[in-house]
Amino acid sequence: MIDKRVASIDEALAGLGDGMTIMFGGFGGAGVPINLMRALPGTPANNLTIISNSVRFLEDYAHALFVEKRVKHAVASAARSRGAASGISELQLADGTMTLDIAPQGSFAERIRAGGAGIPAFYTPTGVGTPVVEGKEHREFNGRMCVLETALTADFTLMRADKADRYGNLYFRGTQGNFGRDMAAAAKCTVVEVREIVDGLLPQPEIHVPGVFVKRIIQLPDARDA
Amino acid sequence: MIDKRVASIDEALAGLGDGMTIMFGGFGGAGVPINLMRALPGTPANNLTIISNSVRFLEDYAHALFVEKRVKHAVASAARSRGAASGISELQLADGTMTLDIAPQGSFAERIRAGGAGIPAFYTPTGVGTPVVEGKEHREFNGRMCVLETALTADFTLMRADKADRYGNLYFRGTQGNFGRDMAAAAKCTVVEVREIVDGLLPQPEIHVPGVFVKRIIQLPDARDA
Amino acid sequence: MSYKALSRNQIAWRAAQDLEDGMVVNLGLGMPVLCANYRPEGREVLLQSENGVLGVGPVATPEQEDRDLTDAGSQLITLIPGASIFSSSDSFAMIRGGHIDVTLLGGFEVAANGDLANWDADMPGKGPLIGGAMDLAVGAKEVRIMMQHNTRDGSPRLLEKCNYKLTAPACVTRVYTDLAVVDVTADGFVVREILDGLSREELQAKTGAKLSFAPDCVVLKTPAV
Amino acid sequence: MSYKALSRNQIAWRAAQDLEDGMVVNLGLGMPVLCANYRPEGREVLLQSENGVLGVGPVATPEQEDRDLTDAGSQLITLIPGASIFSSSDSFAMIRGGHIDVTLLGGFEVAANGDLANWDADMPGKGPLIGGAMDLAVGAKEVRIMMQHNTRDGSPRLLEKCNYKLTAPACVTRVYTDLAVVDVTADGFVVREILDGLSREELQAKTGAKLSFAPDCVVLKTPAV
Repeated sequence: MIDKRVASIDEALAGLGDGMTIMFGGFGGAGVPINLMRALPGTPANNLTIISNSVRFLEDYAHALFVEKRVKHAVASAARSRGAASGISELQLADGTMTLDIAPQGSFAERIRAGGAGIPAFYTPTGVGTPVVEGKEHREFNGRMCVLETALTADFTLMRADKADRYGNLYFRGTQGNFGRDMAAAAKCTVVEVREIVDGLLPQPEIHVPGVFVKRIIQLPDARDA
Repeated sequence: MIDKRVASIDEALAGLGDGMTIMFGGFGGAGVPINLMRALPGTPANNLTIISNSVRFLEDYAHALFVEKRVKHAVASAARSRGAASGISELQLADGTMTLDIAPQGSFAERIRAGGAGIPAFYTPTGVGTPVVEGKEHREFNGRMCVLETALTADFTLMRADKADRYGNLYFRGTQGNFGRDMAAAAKCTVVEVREIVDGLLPQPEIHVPGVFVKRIIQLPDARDA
Repeated sequence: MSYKALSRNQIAWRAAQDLEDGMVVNLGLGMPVLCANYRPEGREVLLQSENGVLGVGPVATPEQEDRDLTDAGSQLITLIPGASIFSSSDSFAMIRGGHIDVTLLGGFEVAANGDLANWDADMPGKGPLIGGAMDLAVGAKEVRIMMQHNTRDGSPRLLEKCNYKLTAPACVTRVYTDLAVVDVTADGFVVREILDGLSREELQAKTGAKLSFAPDCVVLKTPAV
Repeated sequence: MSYKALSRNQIAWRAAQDLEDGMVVNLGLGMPVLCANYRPEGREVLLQSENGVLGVGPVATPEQEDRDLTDAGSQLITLIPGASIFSSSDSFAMIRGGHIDVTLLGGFEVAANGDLANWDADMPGKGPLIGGAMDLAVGAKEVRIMMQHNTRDGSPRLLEKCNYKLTAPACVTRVYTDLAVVDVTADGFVVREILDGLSREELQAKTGAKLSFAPDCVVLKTPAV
């Protein structure tokens, strides 16, 4: 019997360790795995590469990871804190204890999709003529200059959805999905916190992510501030 | 007001002409635009490149196109007729009046997705070591040999869906979708025959293809043999 | 002569008047999202948001608020009838694939050849933020920029060449500022509309590249918004 | 000694016994789809179909038939509870991305290094048909082949080197034939199970490459199916 439900956050995050790469779903506050992020500093995870659209969300919810300099490298389309003062990850960027692969958001999303889809690399016109693709291979297609971008994969993906079933099938509310489907496919171990694990199995029209991409599901309440 | 409804097949196929590339949705009998295919020989379409998972469907429903040798090139993952005898497209392949780009089905699907997504080319491990990728550029990623595949785009896509609204939003039943979403995005003019054009607009959970990819919709009955 | 520069809302109103019936439009953060409030009546303009929405409706009222329904700027939004939701990779496939008619973006600088700089102003101690701007600048059929004509210290933002890091080269087709509506053409900047009370010489003095004036250059309307 | 070669259904039964609880499996056209009928009870095996289904159920009865619900072989199918439907590009992303545990495919020839030829037998006057086989052979974690041990004229299909055009190099891990179950290892073909009444010498004589026999090589069961 296929049963991907786990009962505790410890079980959900078991196996996280040294030198791993972790992807984080979420955009604009929707689909952010806040409960799992908060538990990260309590795991042995260290020397991490994080892949997250914005570094700020992780800094908000797993601040100690940055205080303890356990994040060595970030791939993101945004690495700016709110307000005028520097955030701790920005201080790490400044003092060189964390490096950053800053990516246009569309290339970021497509690199993750490619990672889950067995596409090792692709060409895109985005970023050409800007410093963010300096040093990357350029090539013209149909008269337009493009740049080679490579796939992103991870050891773990942490994300949030609304509902799941024991197969790991996922249902998203609203715009919760964002990077979730692609990140689920791009990681060896995808862990999803959900508002509700349903009895039985989700009906076909509600399945936004087939369970094959998901390893563990855990029912946890919405952890956003009221 | 956005209104993509057209009243006649003539209107639906207006603009089809010489030297054009046409994509055809459909797989296993689901999502095949039979009505539009049947009307093709009556249009000025000529010197065509067709992009269709299987050449046979078009041969079944637009036989005259092949009799009149109006198809010059095909991109497909299958170009074999039923039974032991040669089909007319197979005779064309043999006598050189039609050329064929035969593609693994996954590369075929991904090339179409790339076409609609602004990705001019990508690398894939599929087909390496076989004659179908001979002459294509090879390159190793992460220790695995891959081949460069280029995007497919078209002047027209013809496809079938179950329901549409005036925005061009589409709803698929069952496995009707197959190549449809990607082909809709990859063509300049996507024409969709549907069982029903709904009053009002489709509800968000039923929209499988956003209307932005669709130019014309026409309500036509299921044309499959009973 | 004296003149009164347009407010942010007035710039947004002006930019919104150019959104035609049936267009698919992506509005960037800042001034561009204000355009949603000024779409001319009777025109169906579909708003796209990079996180994965086509058919963004008005910002949610407190009663409508749903924290799982946001736009790319983290605003809580509503959906119009006929709206669809999809993944971010599908959203950028839509953008990069040329399916967006117009994107309205904020800008730091625009060059006379259409180069755009709008993502990195070299703020000390702050990390970079690209978001979807580079994809929009490359993928949308038209890239229109909304910005103040000058920086706070009076420096021009319309230039021969951008000083800041580029978002994309040669992509901008039109710029809406608080002083003028300026097209980017093969011959450089062409002023289409100029603020009432502002002379051509004054506008040129506030601009870092040569301006031409369209034969049918008119007075920029100052709506009561 | 005398022996009775397995029927197609018996080969399918044997292959199905190796499908473990929780596996995601793609069954190719022909003999492989028969495996769906012989999944051991109590095991949840999810069947994937290339056109875009995960959770293919039994072939539809006349009452269940829905012409808009097919598998990659154009059969009218049903869905099991928990099944999902997606586009073909997403389906091949699933396949190519390594998310399929096992694919069972038909074969023309398998070489001792795992090379597979199963798509083009050079039929005169017939066009080529690749379908999803190349993606499955490259993408699935395990590629298992079901075929007759010999051609109709008695030629071997297990060879040192394939004669037909390859589907993919070095991909096959196990072959089920009407005479044996043979693994492809770094040391070539290793027989795991051999038909009752068939001698090792006879099997070798019917095979076009050197066979080794596993220390625990057992008799191939002949189920009453």
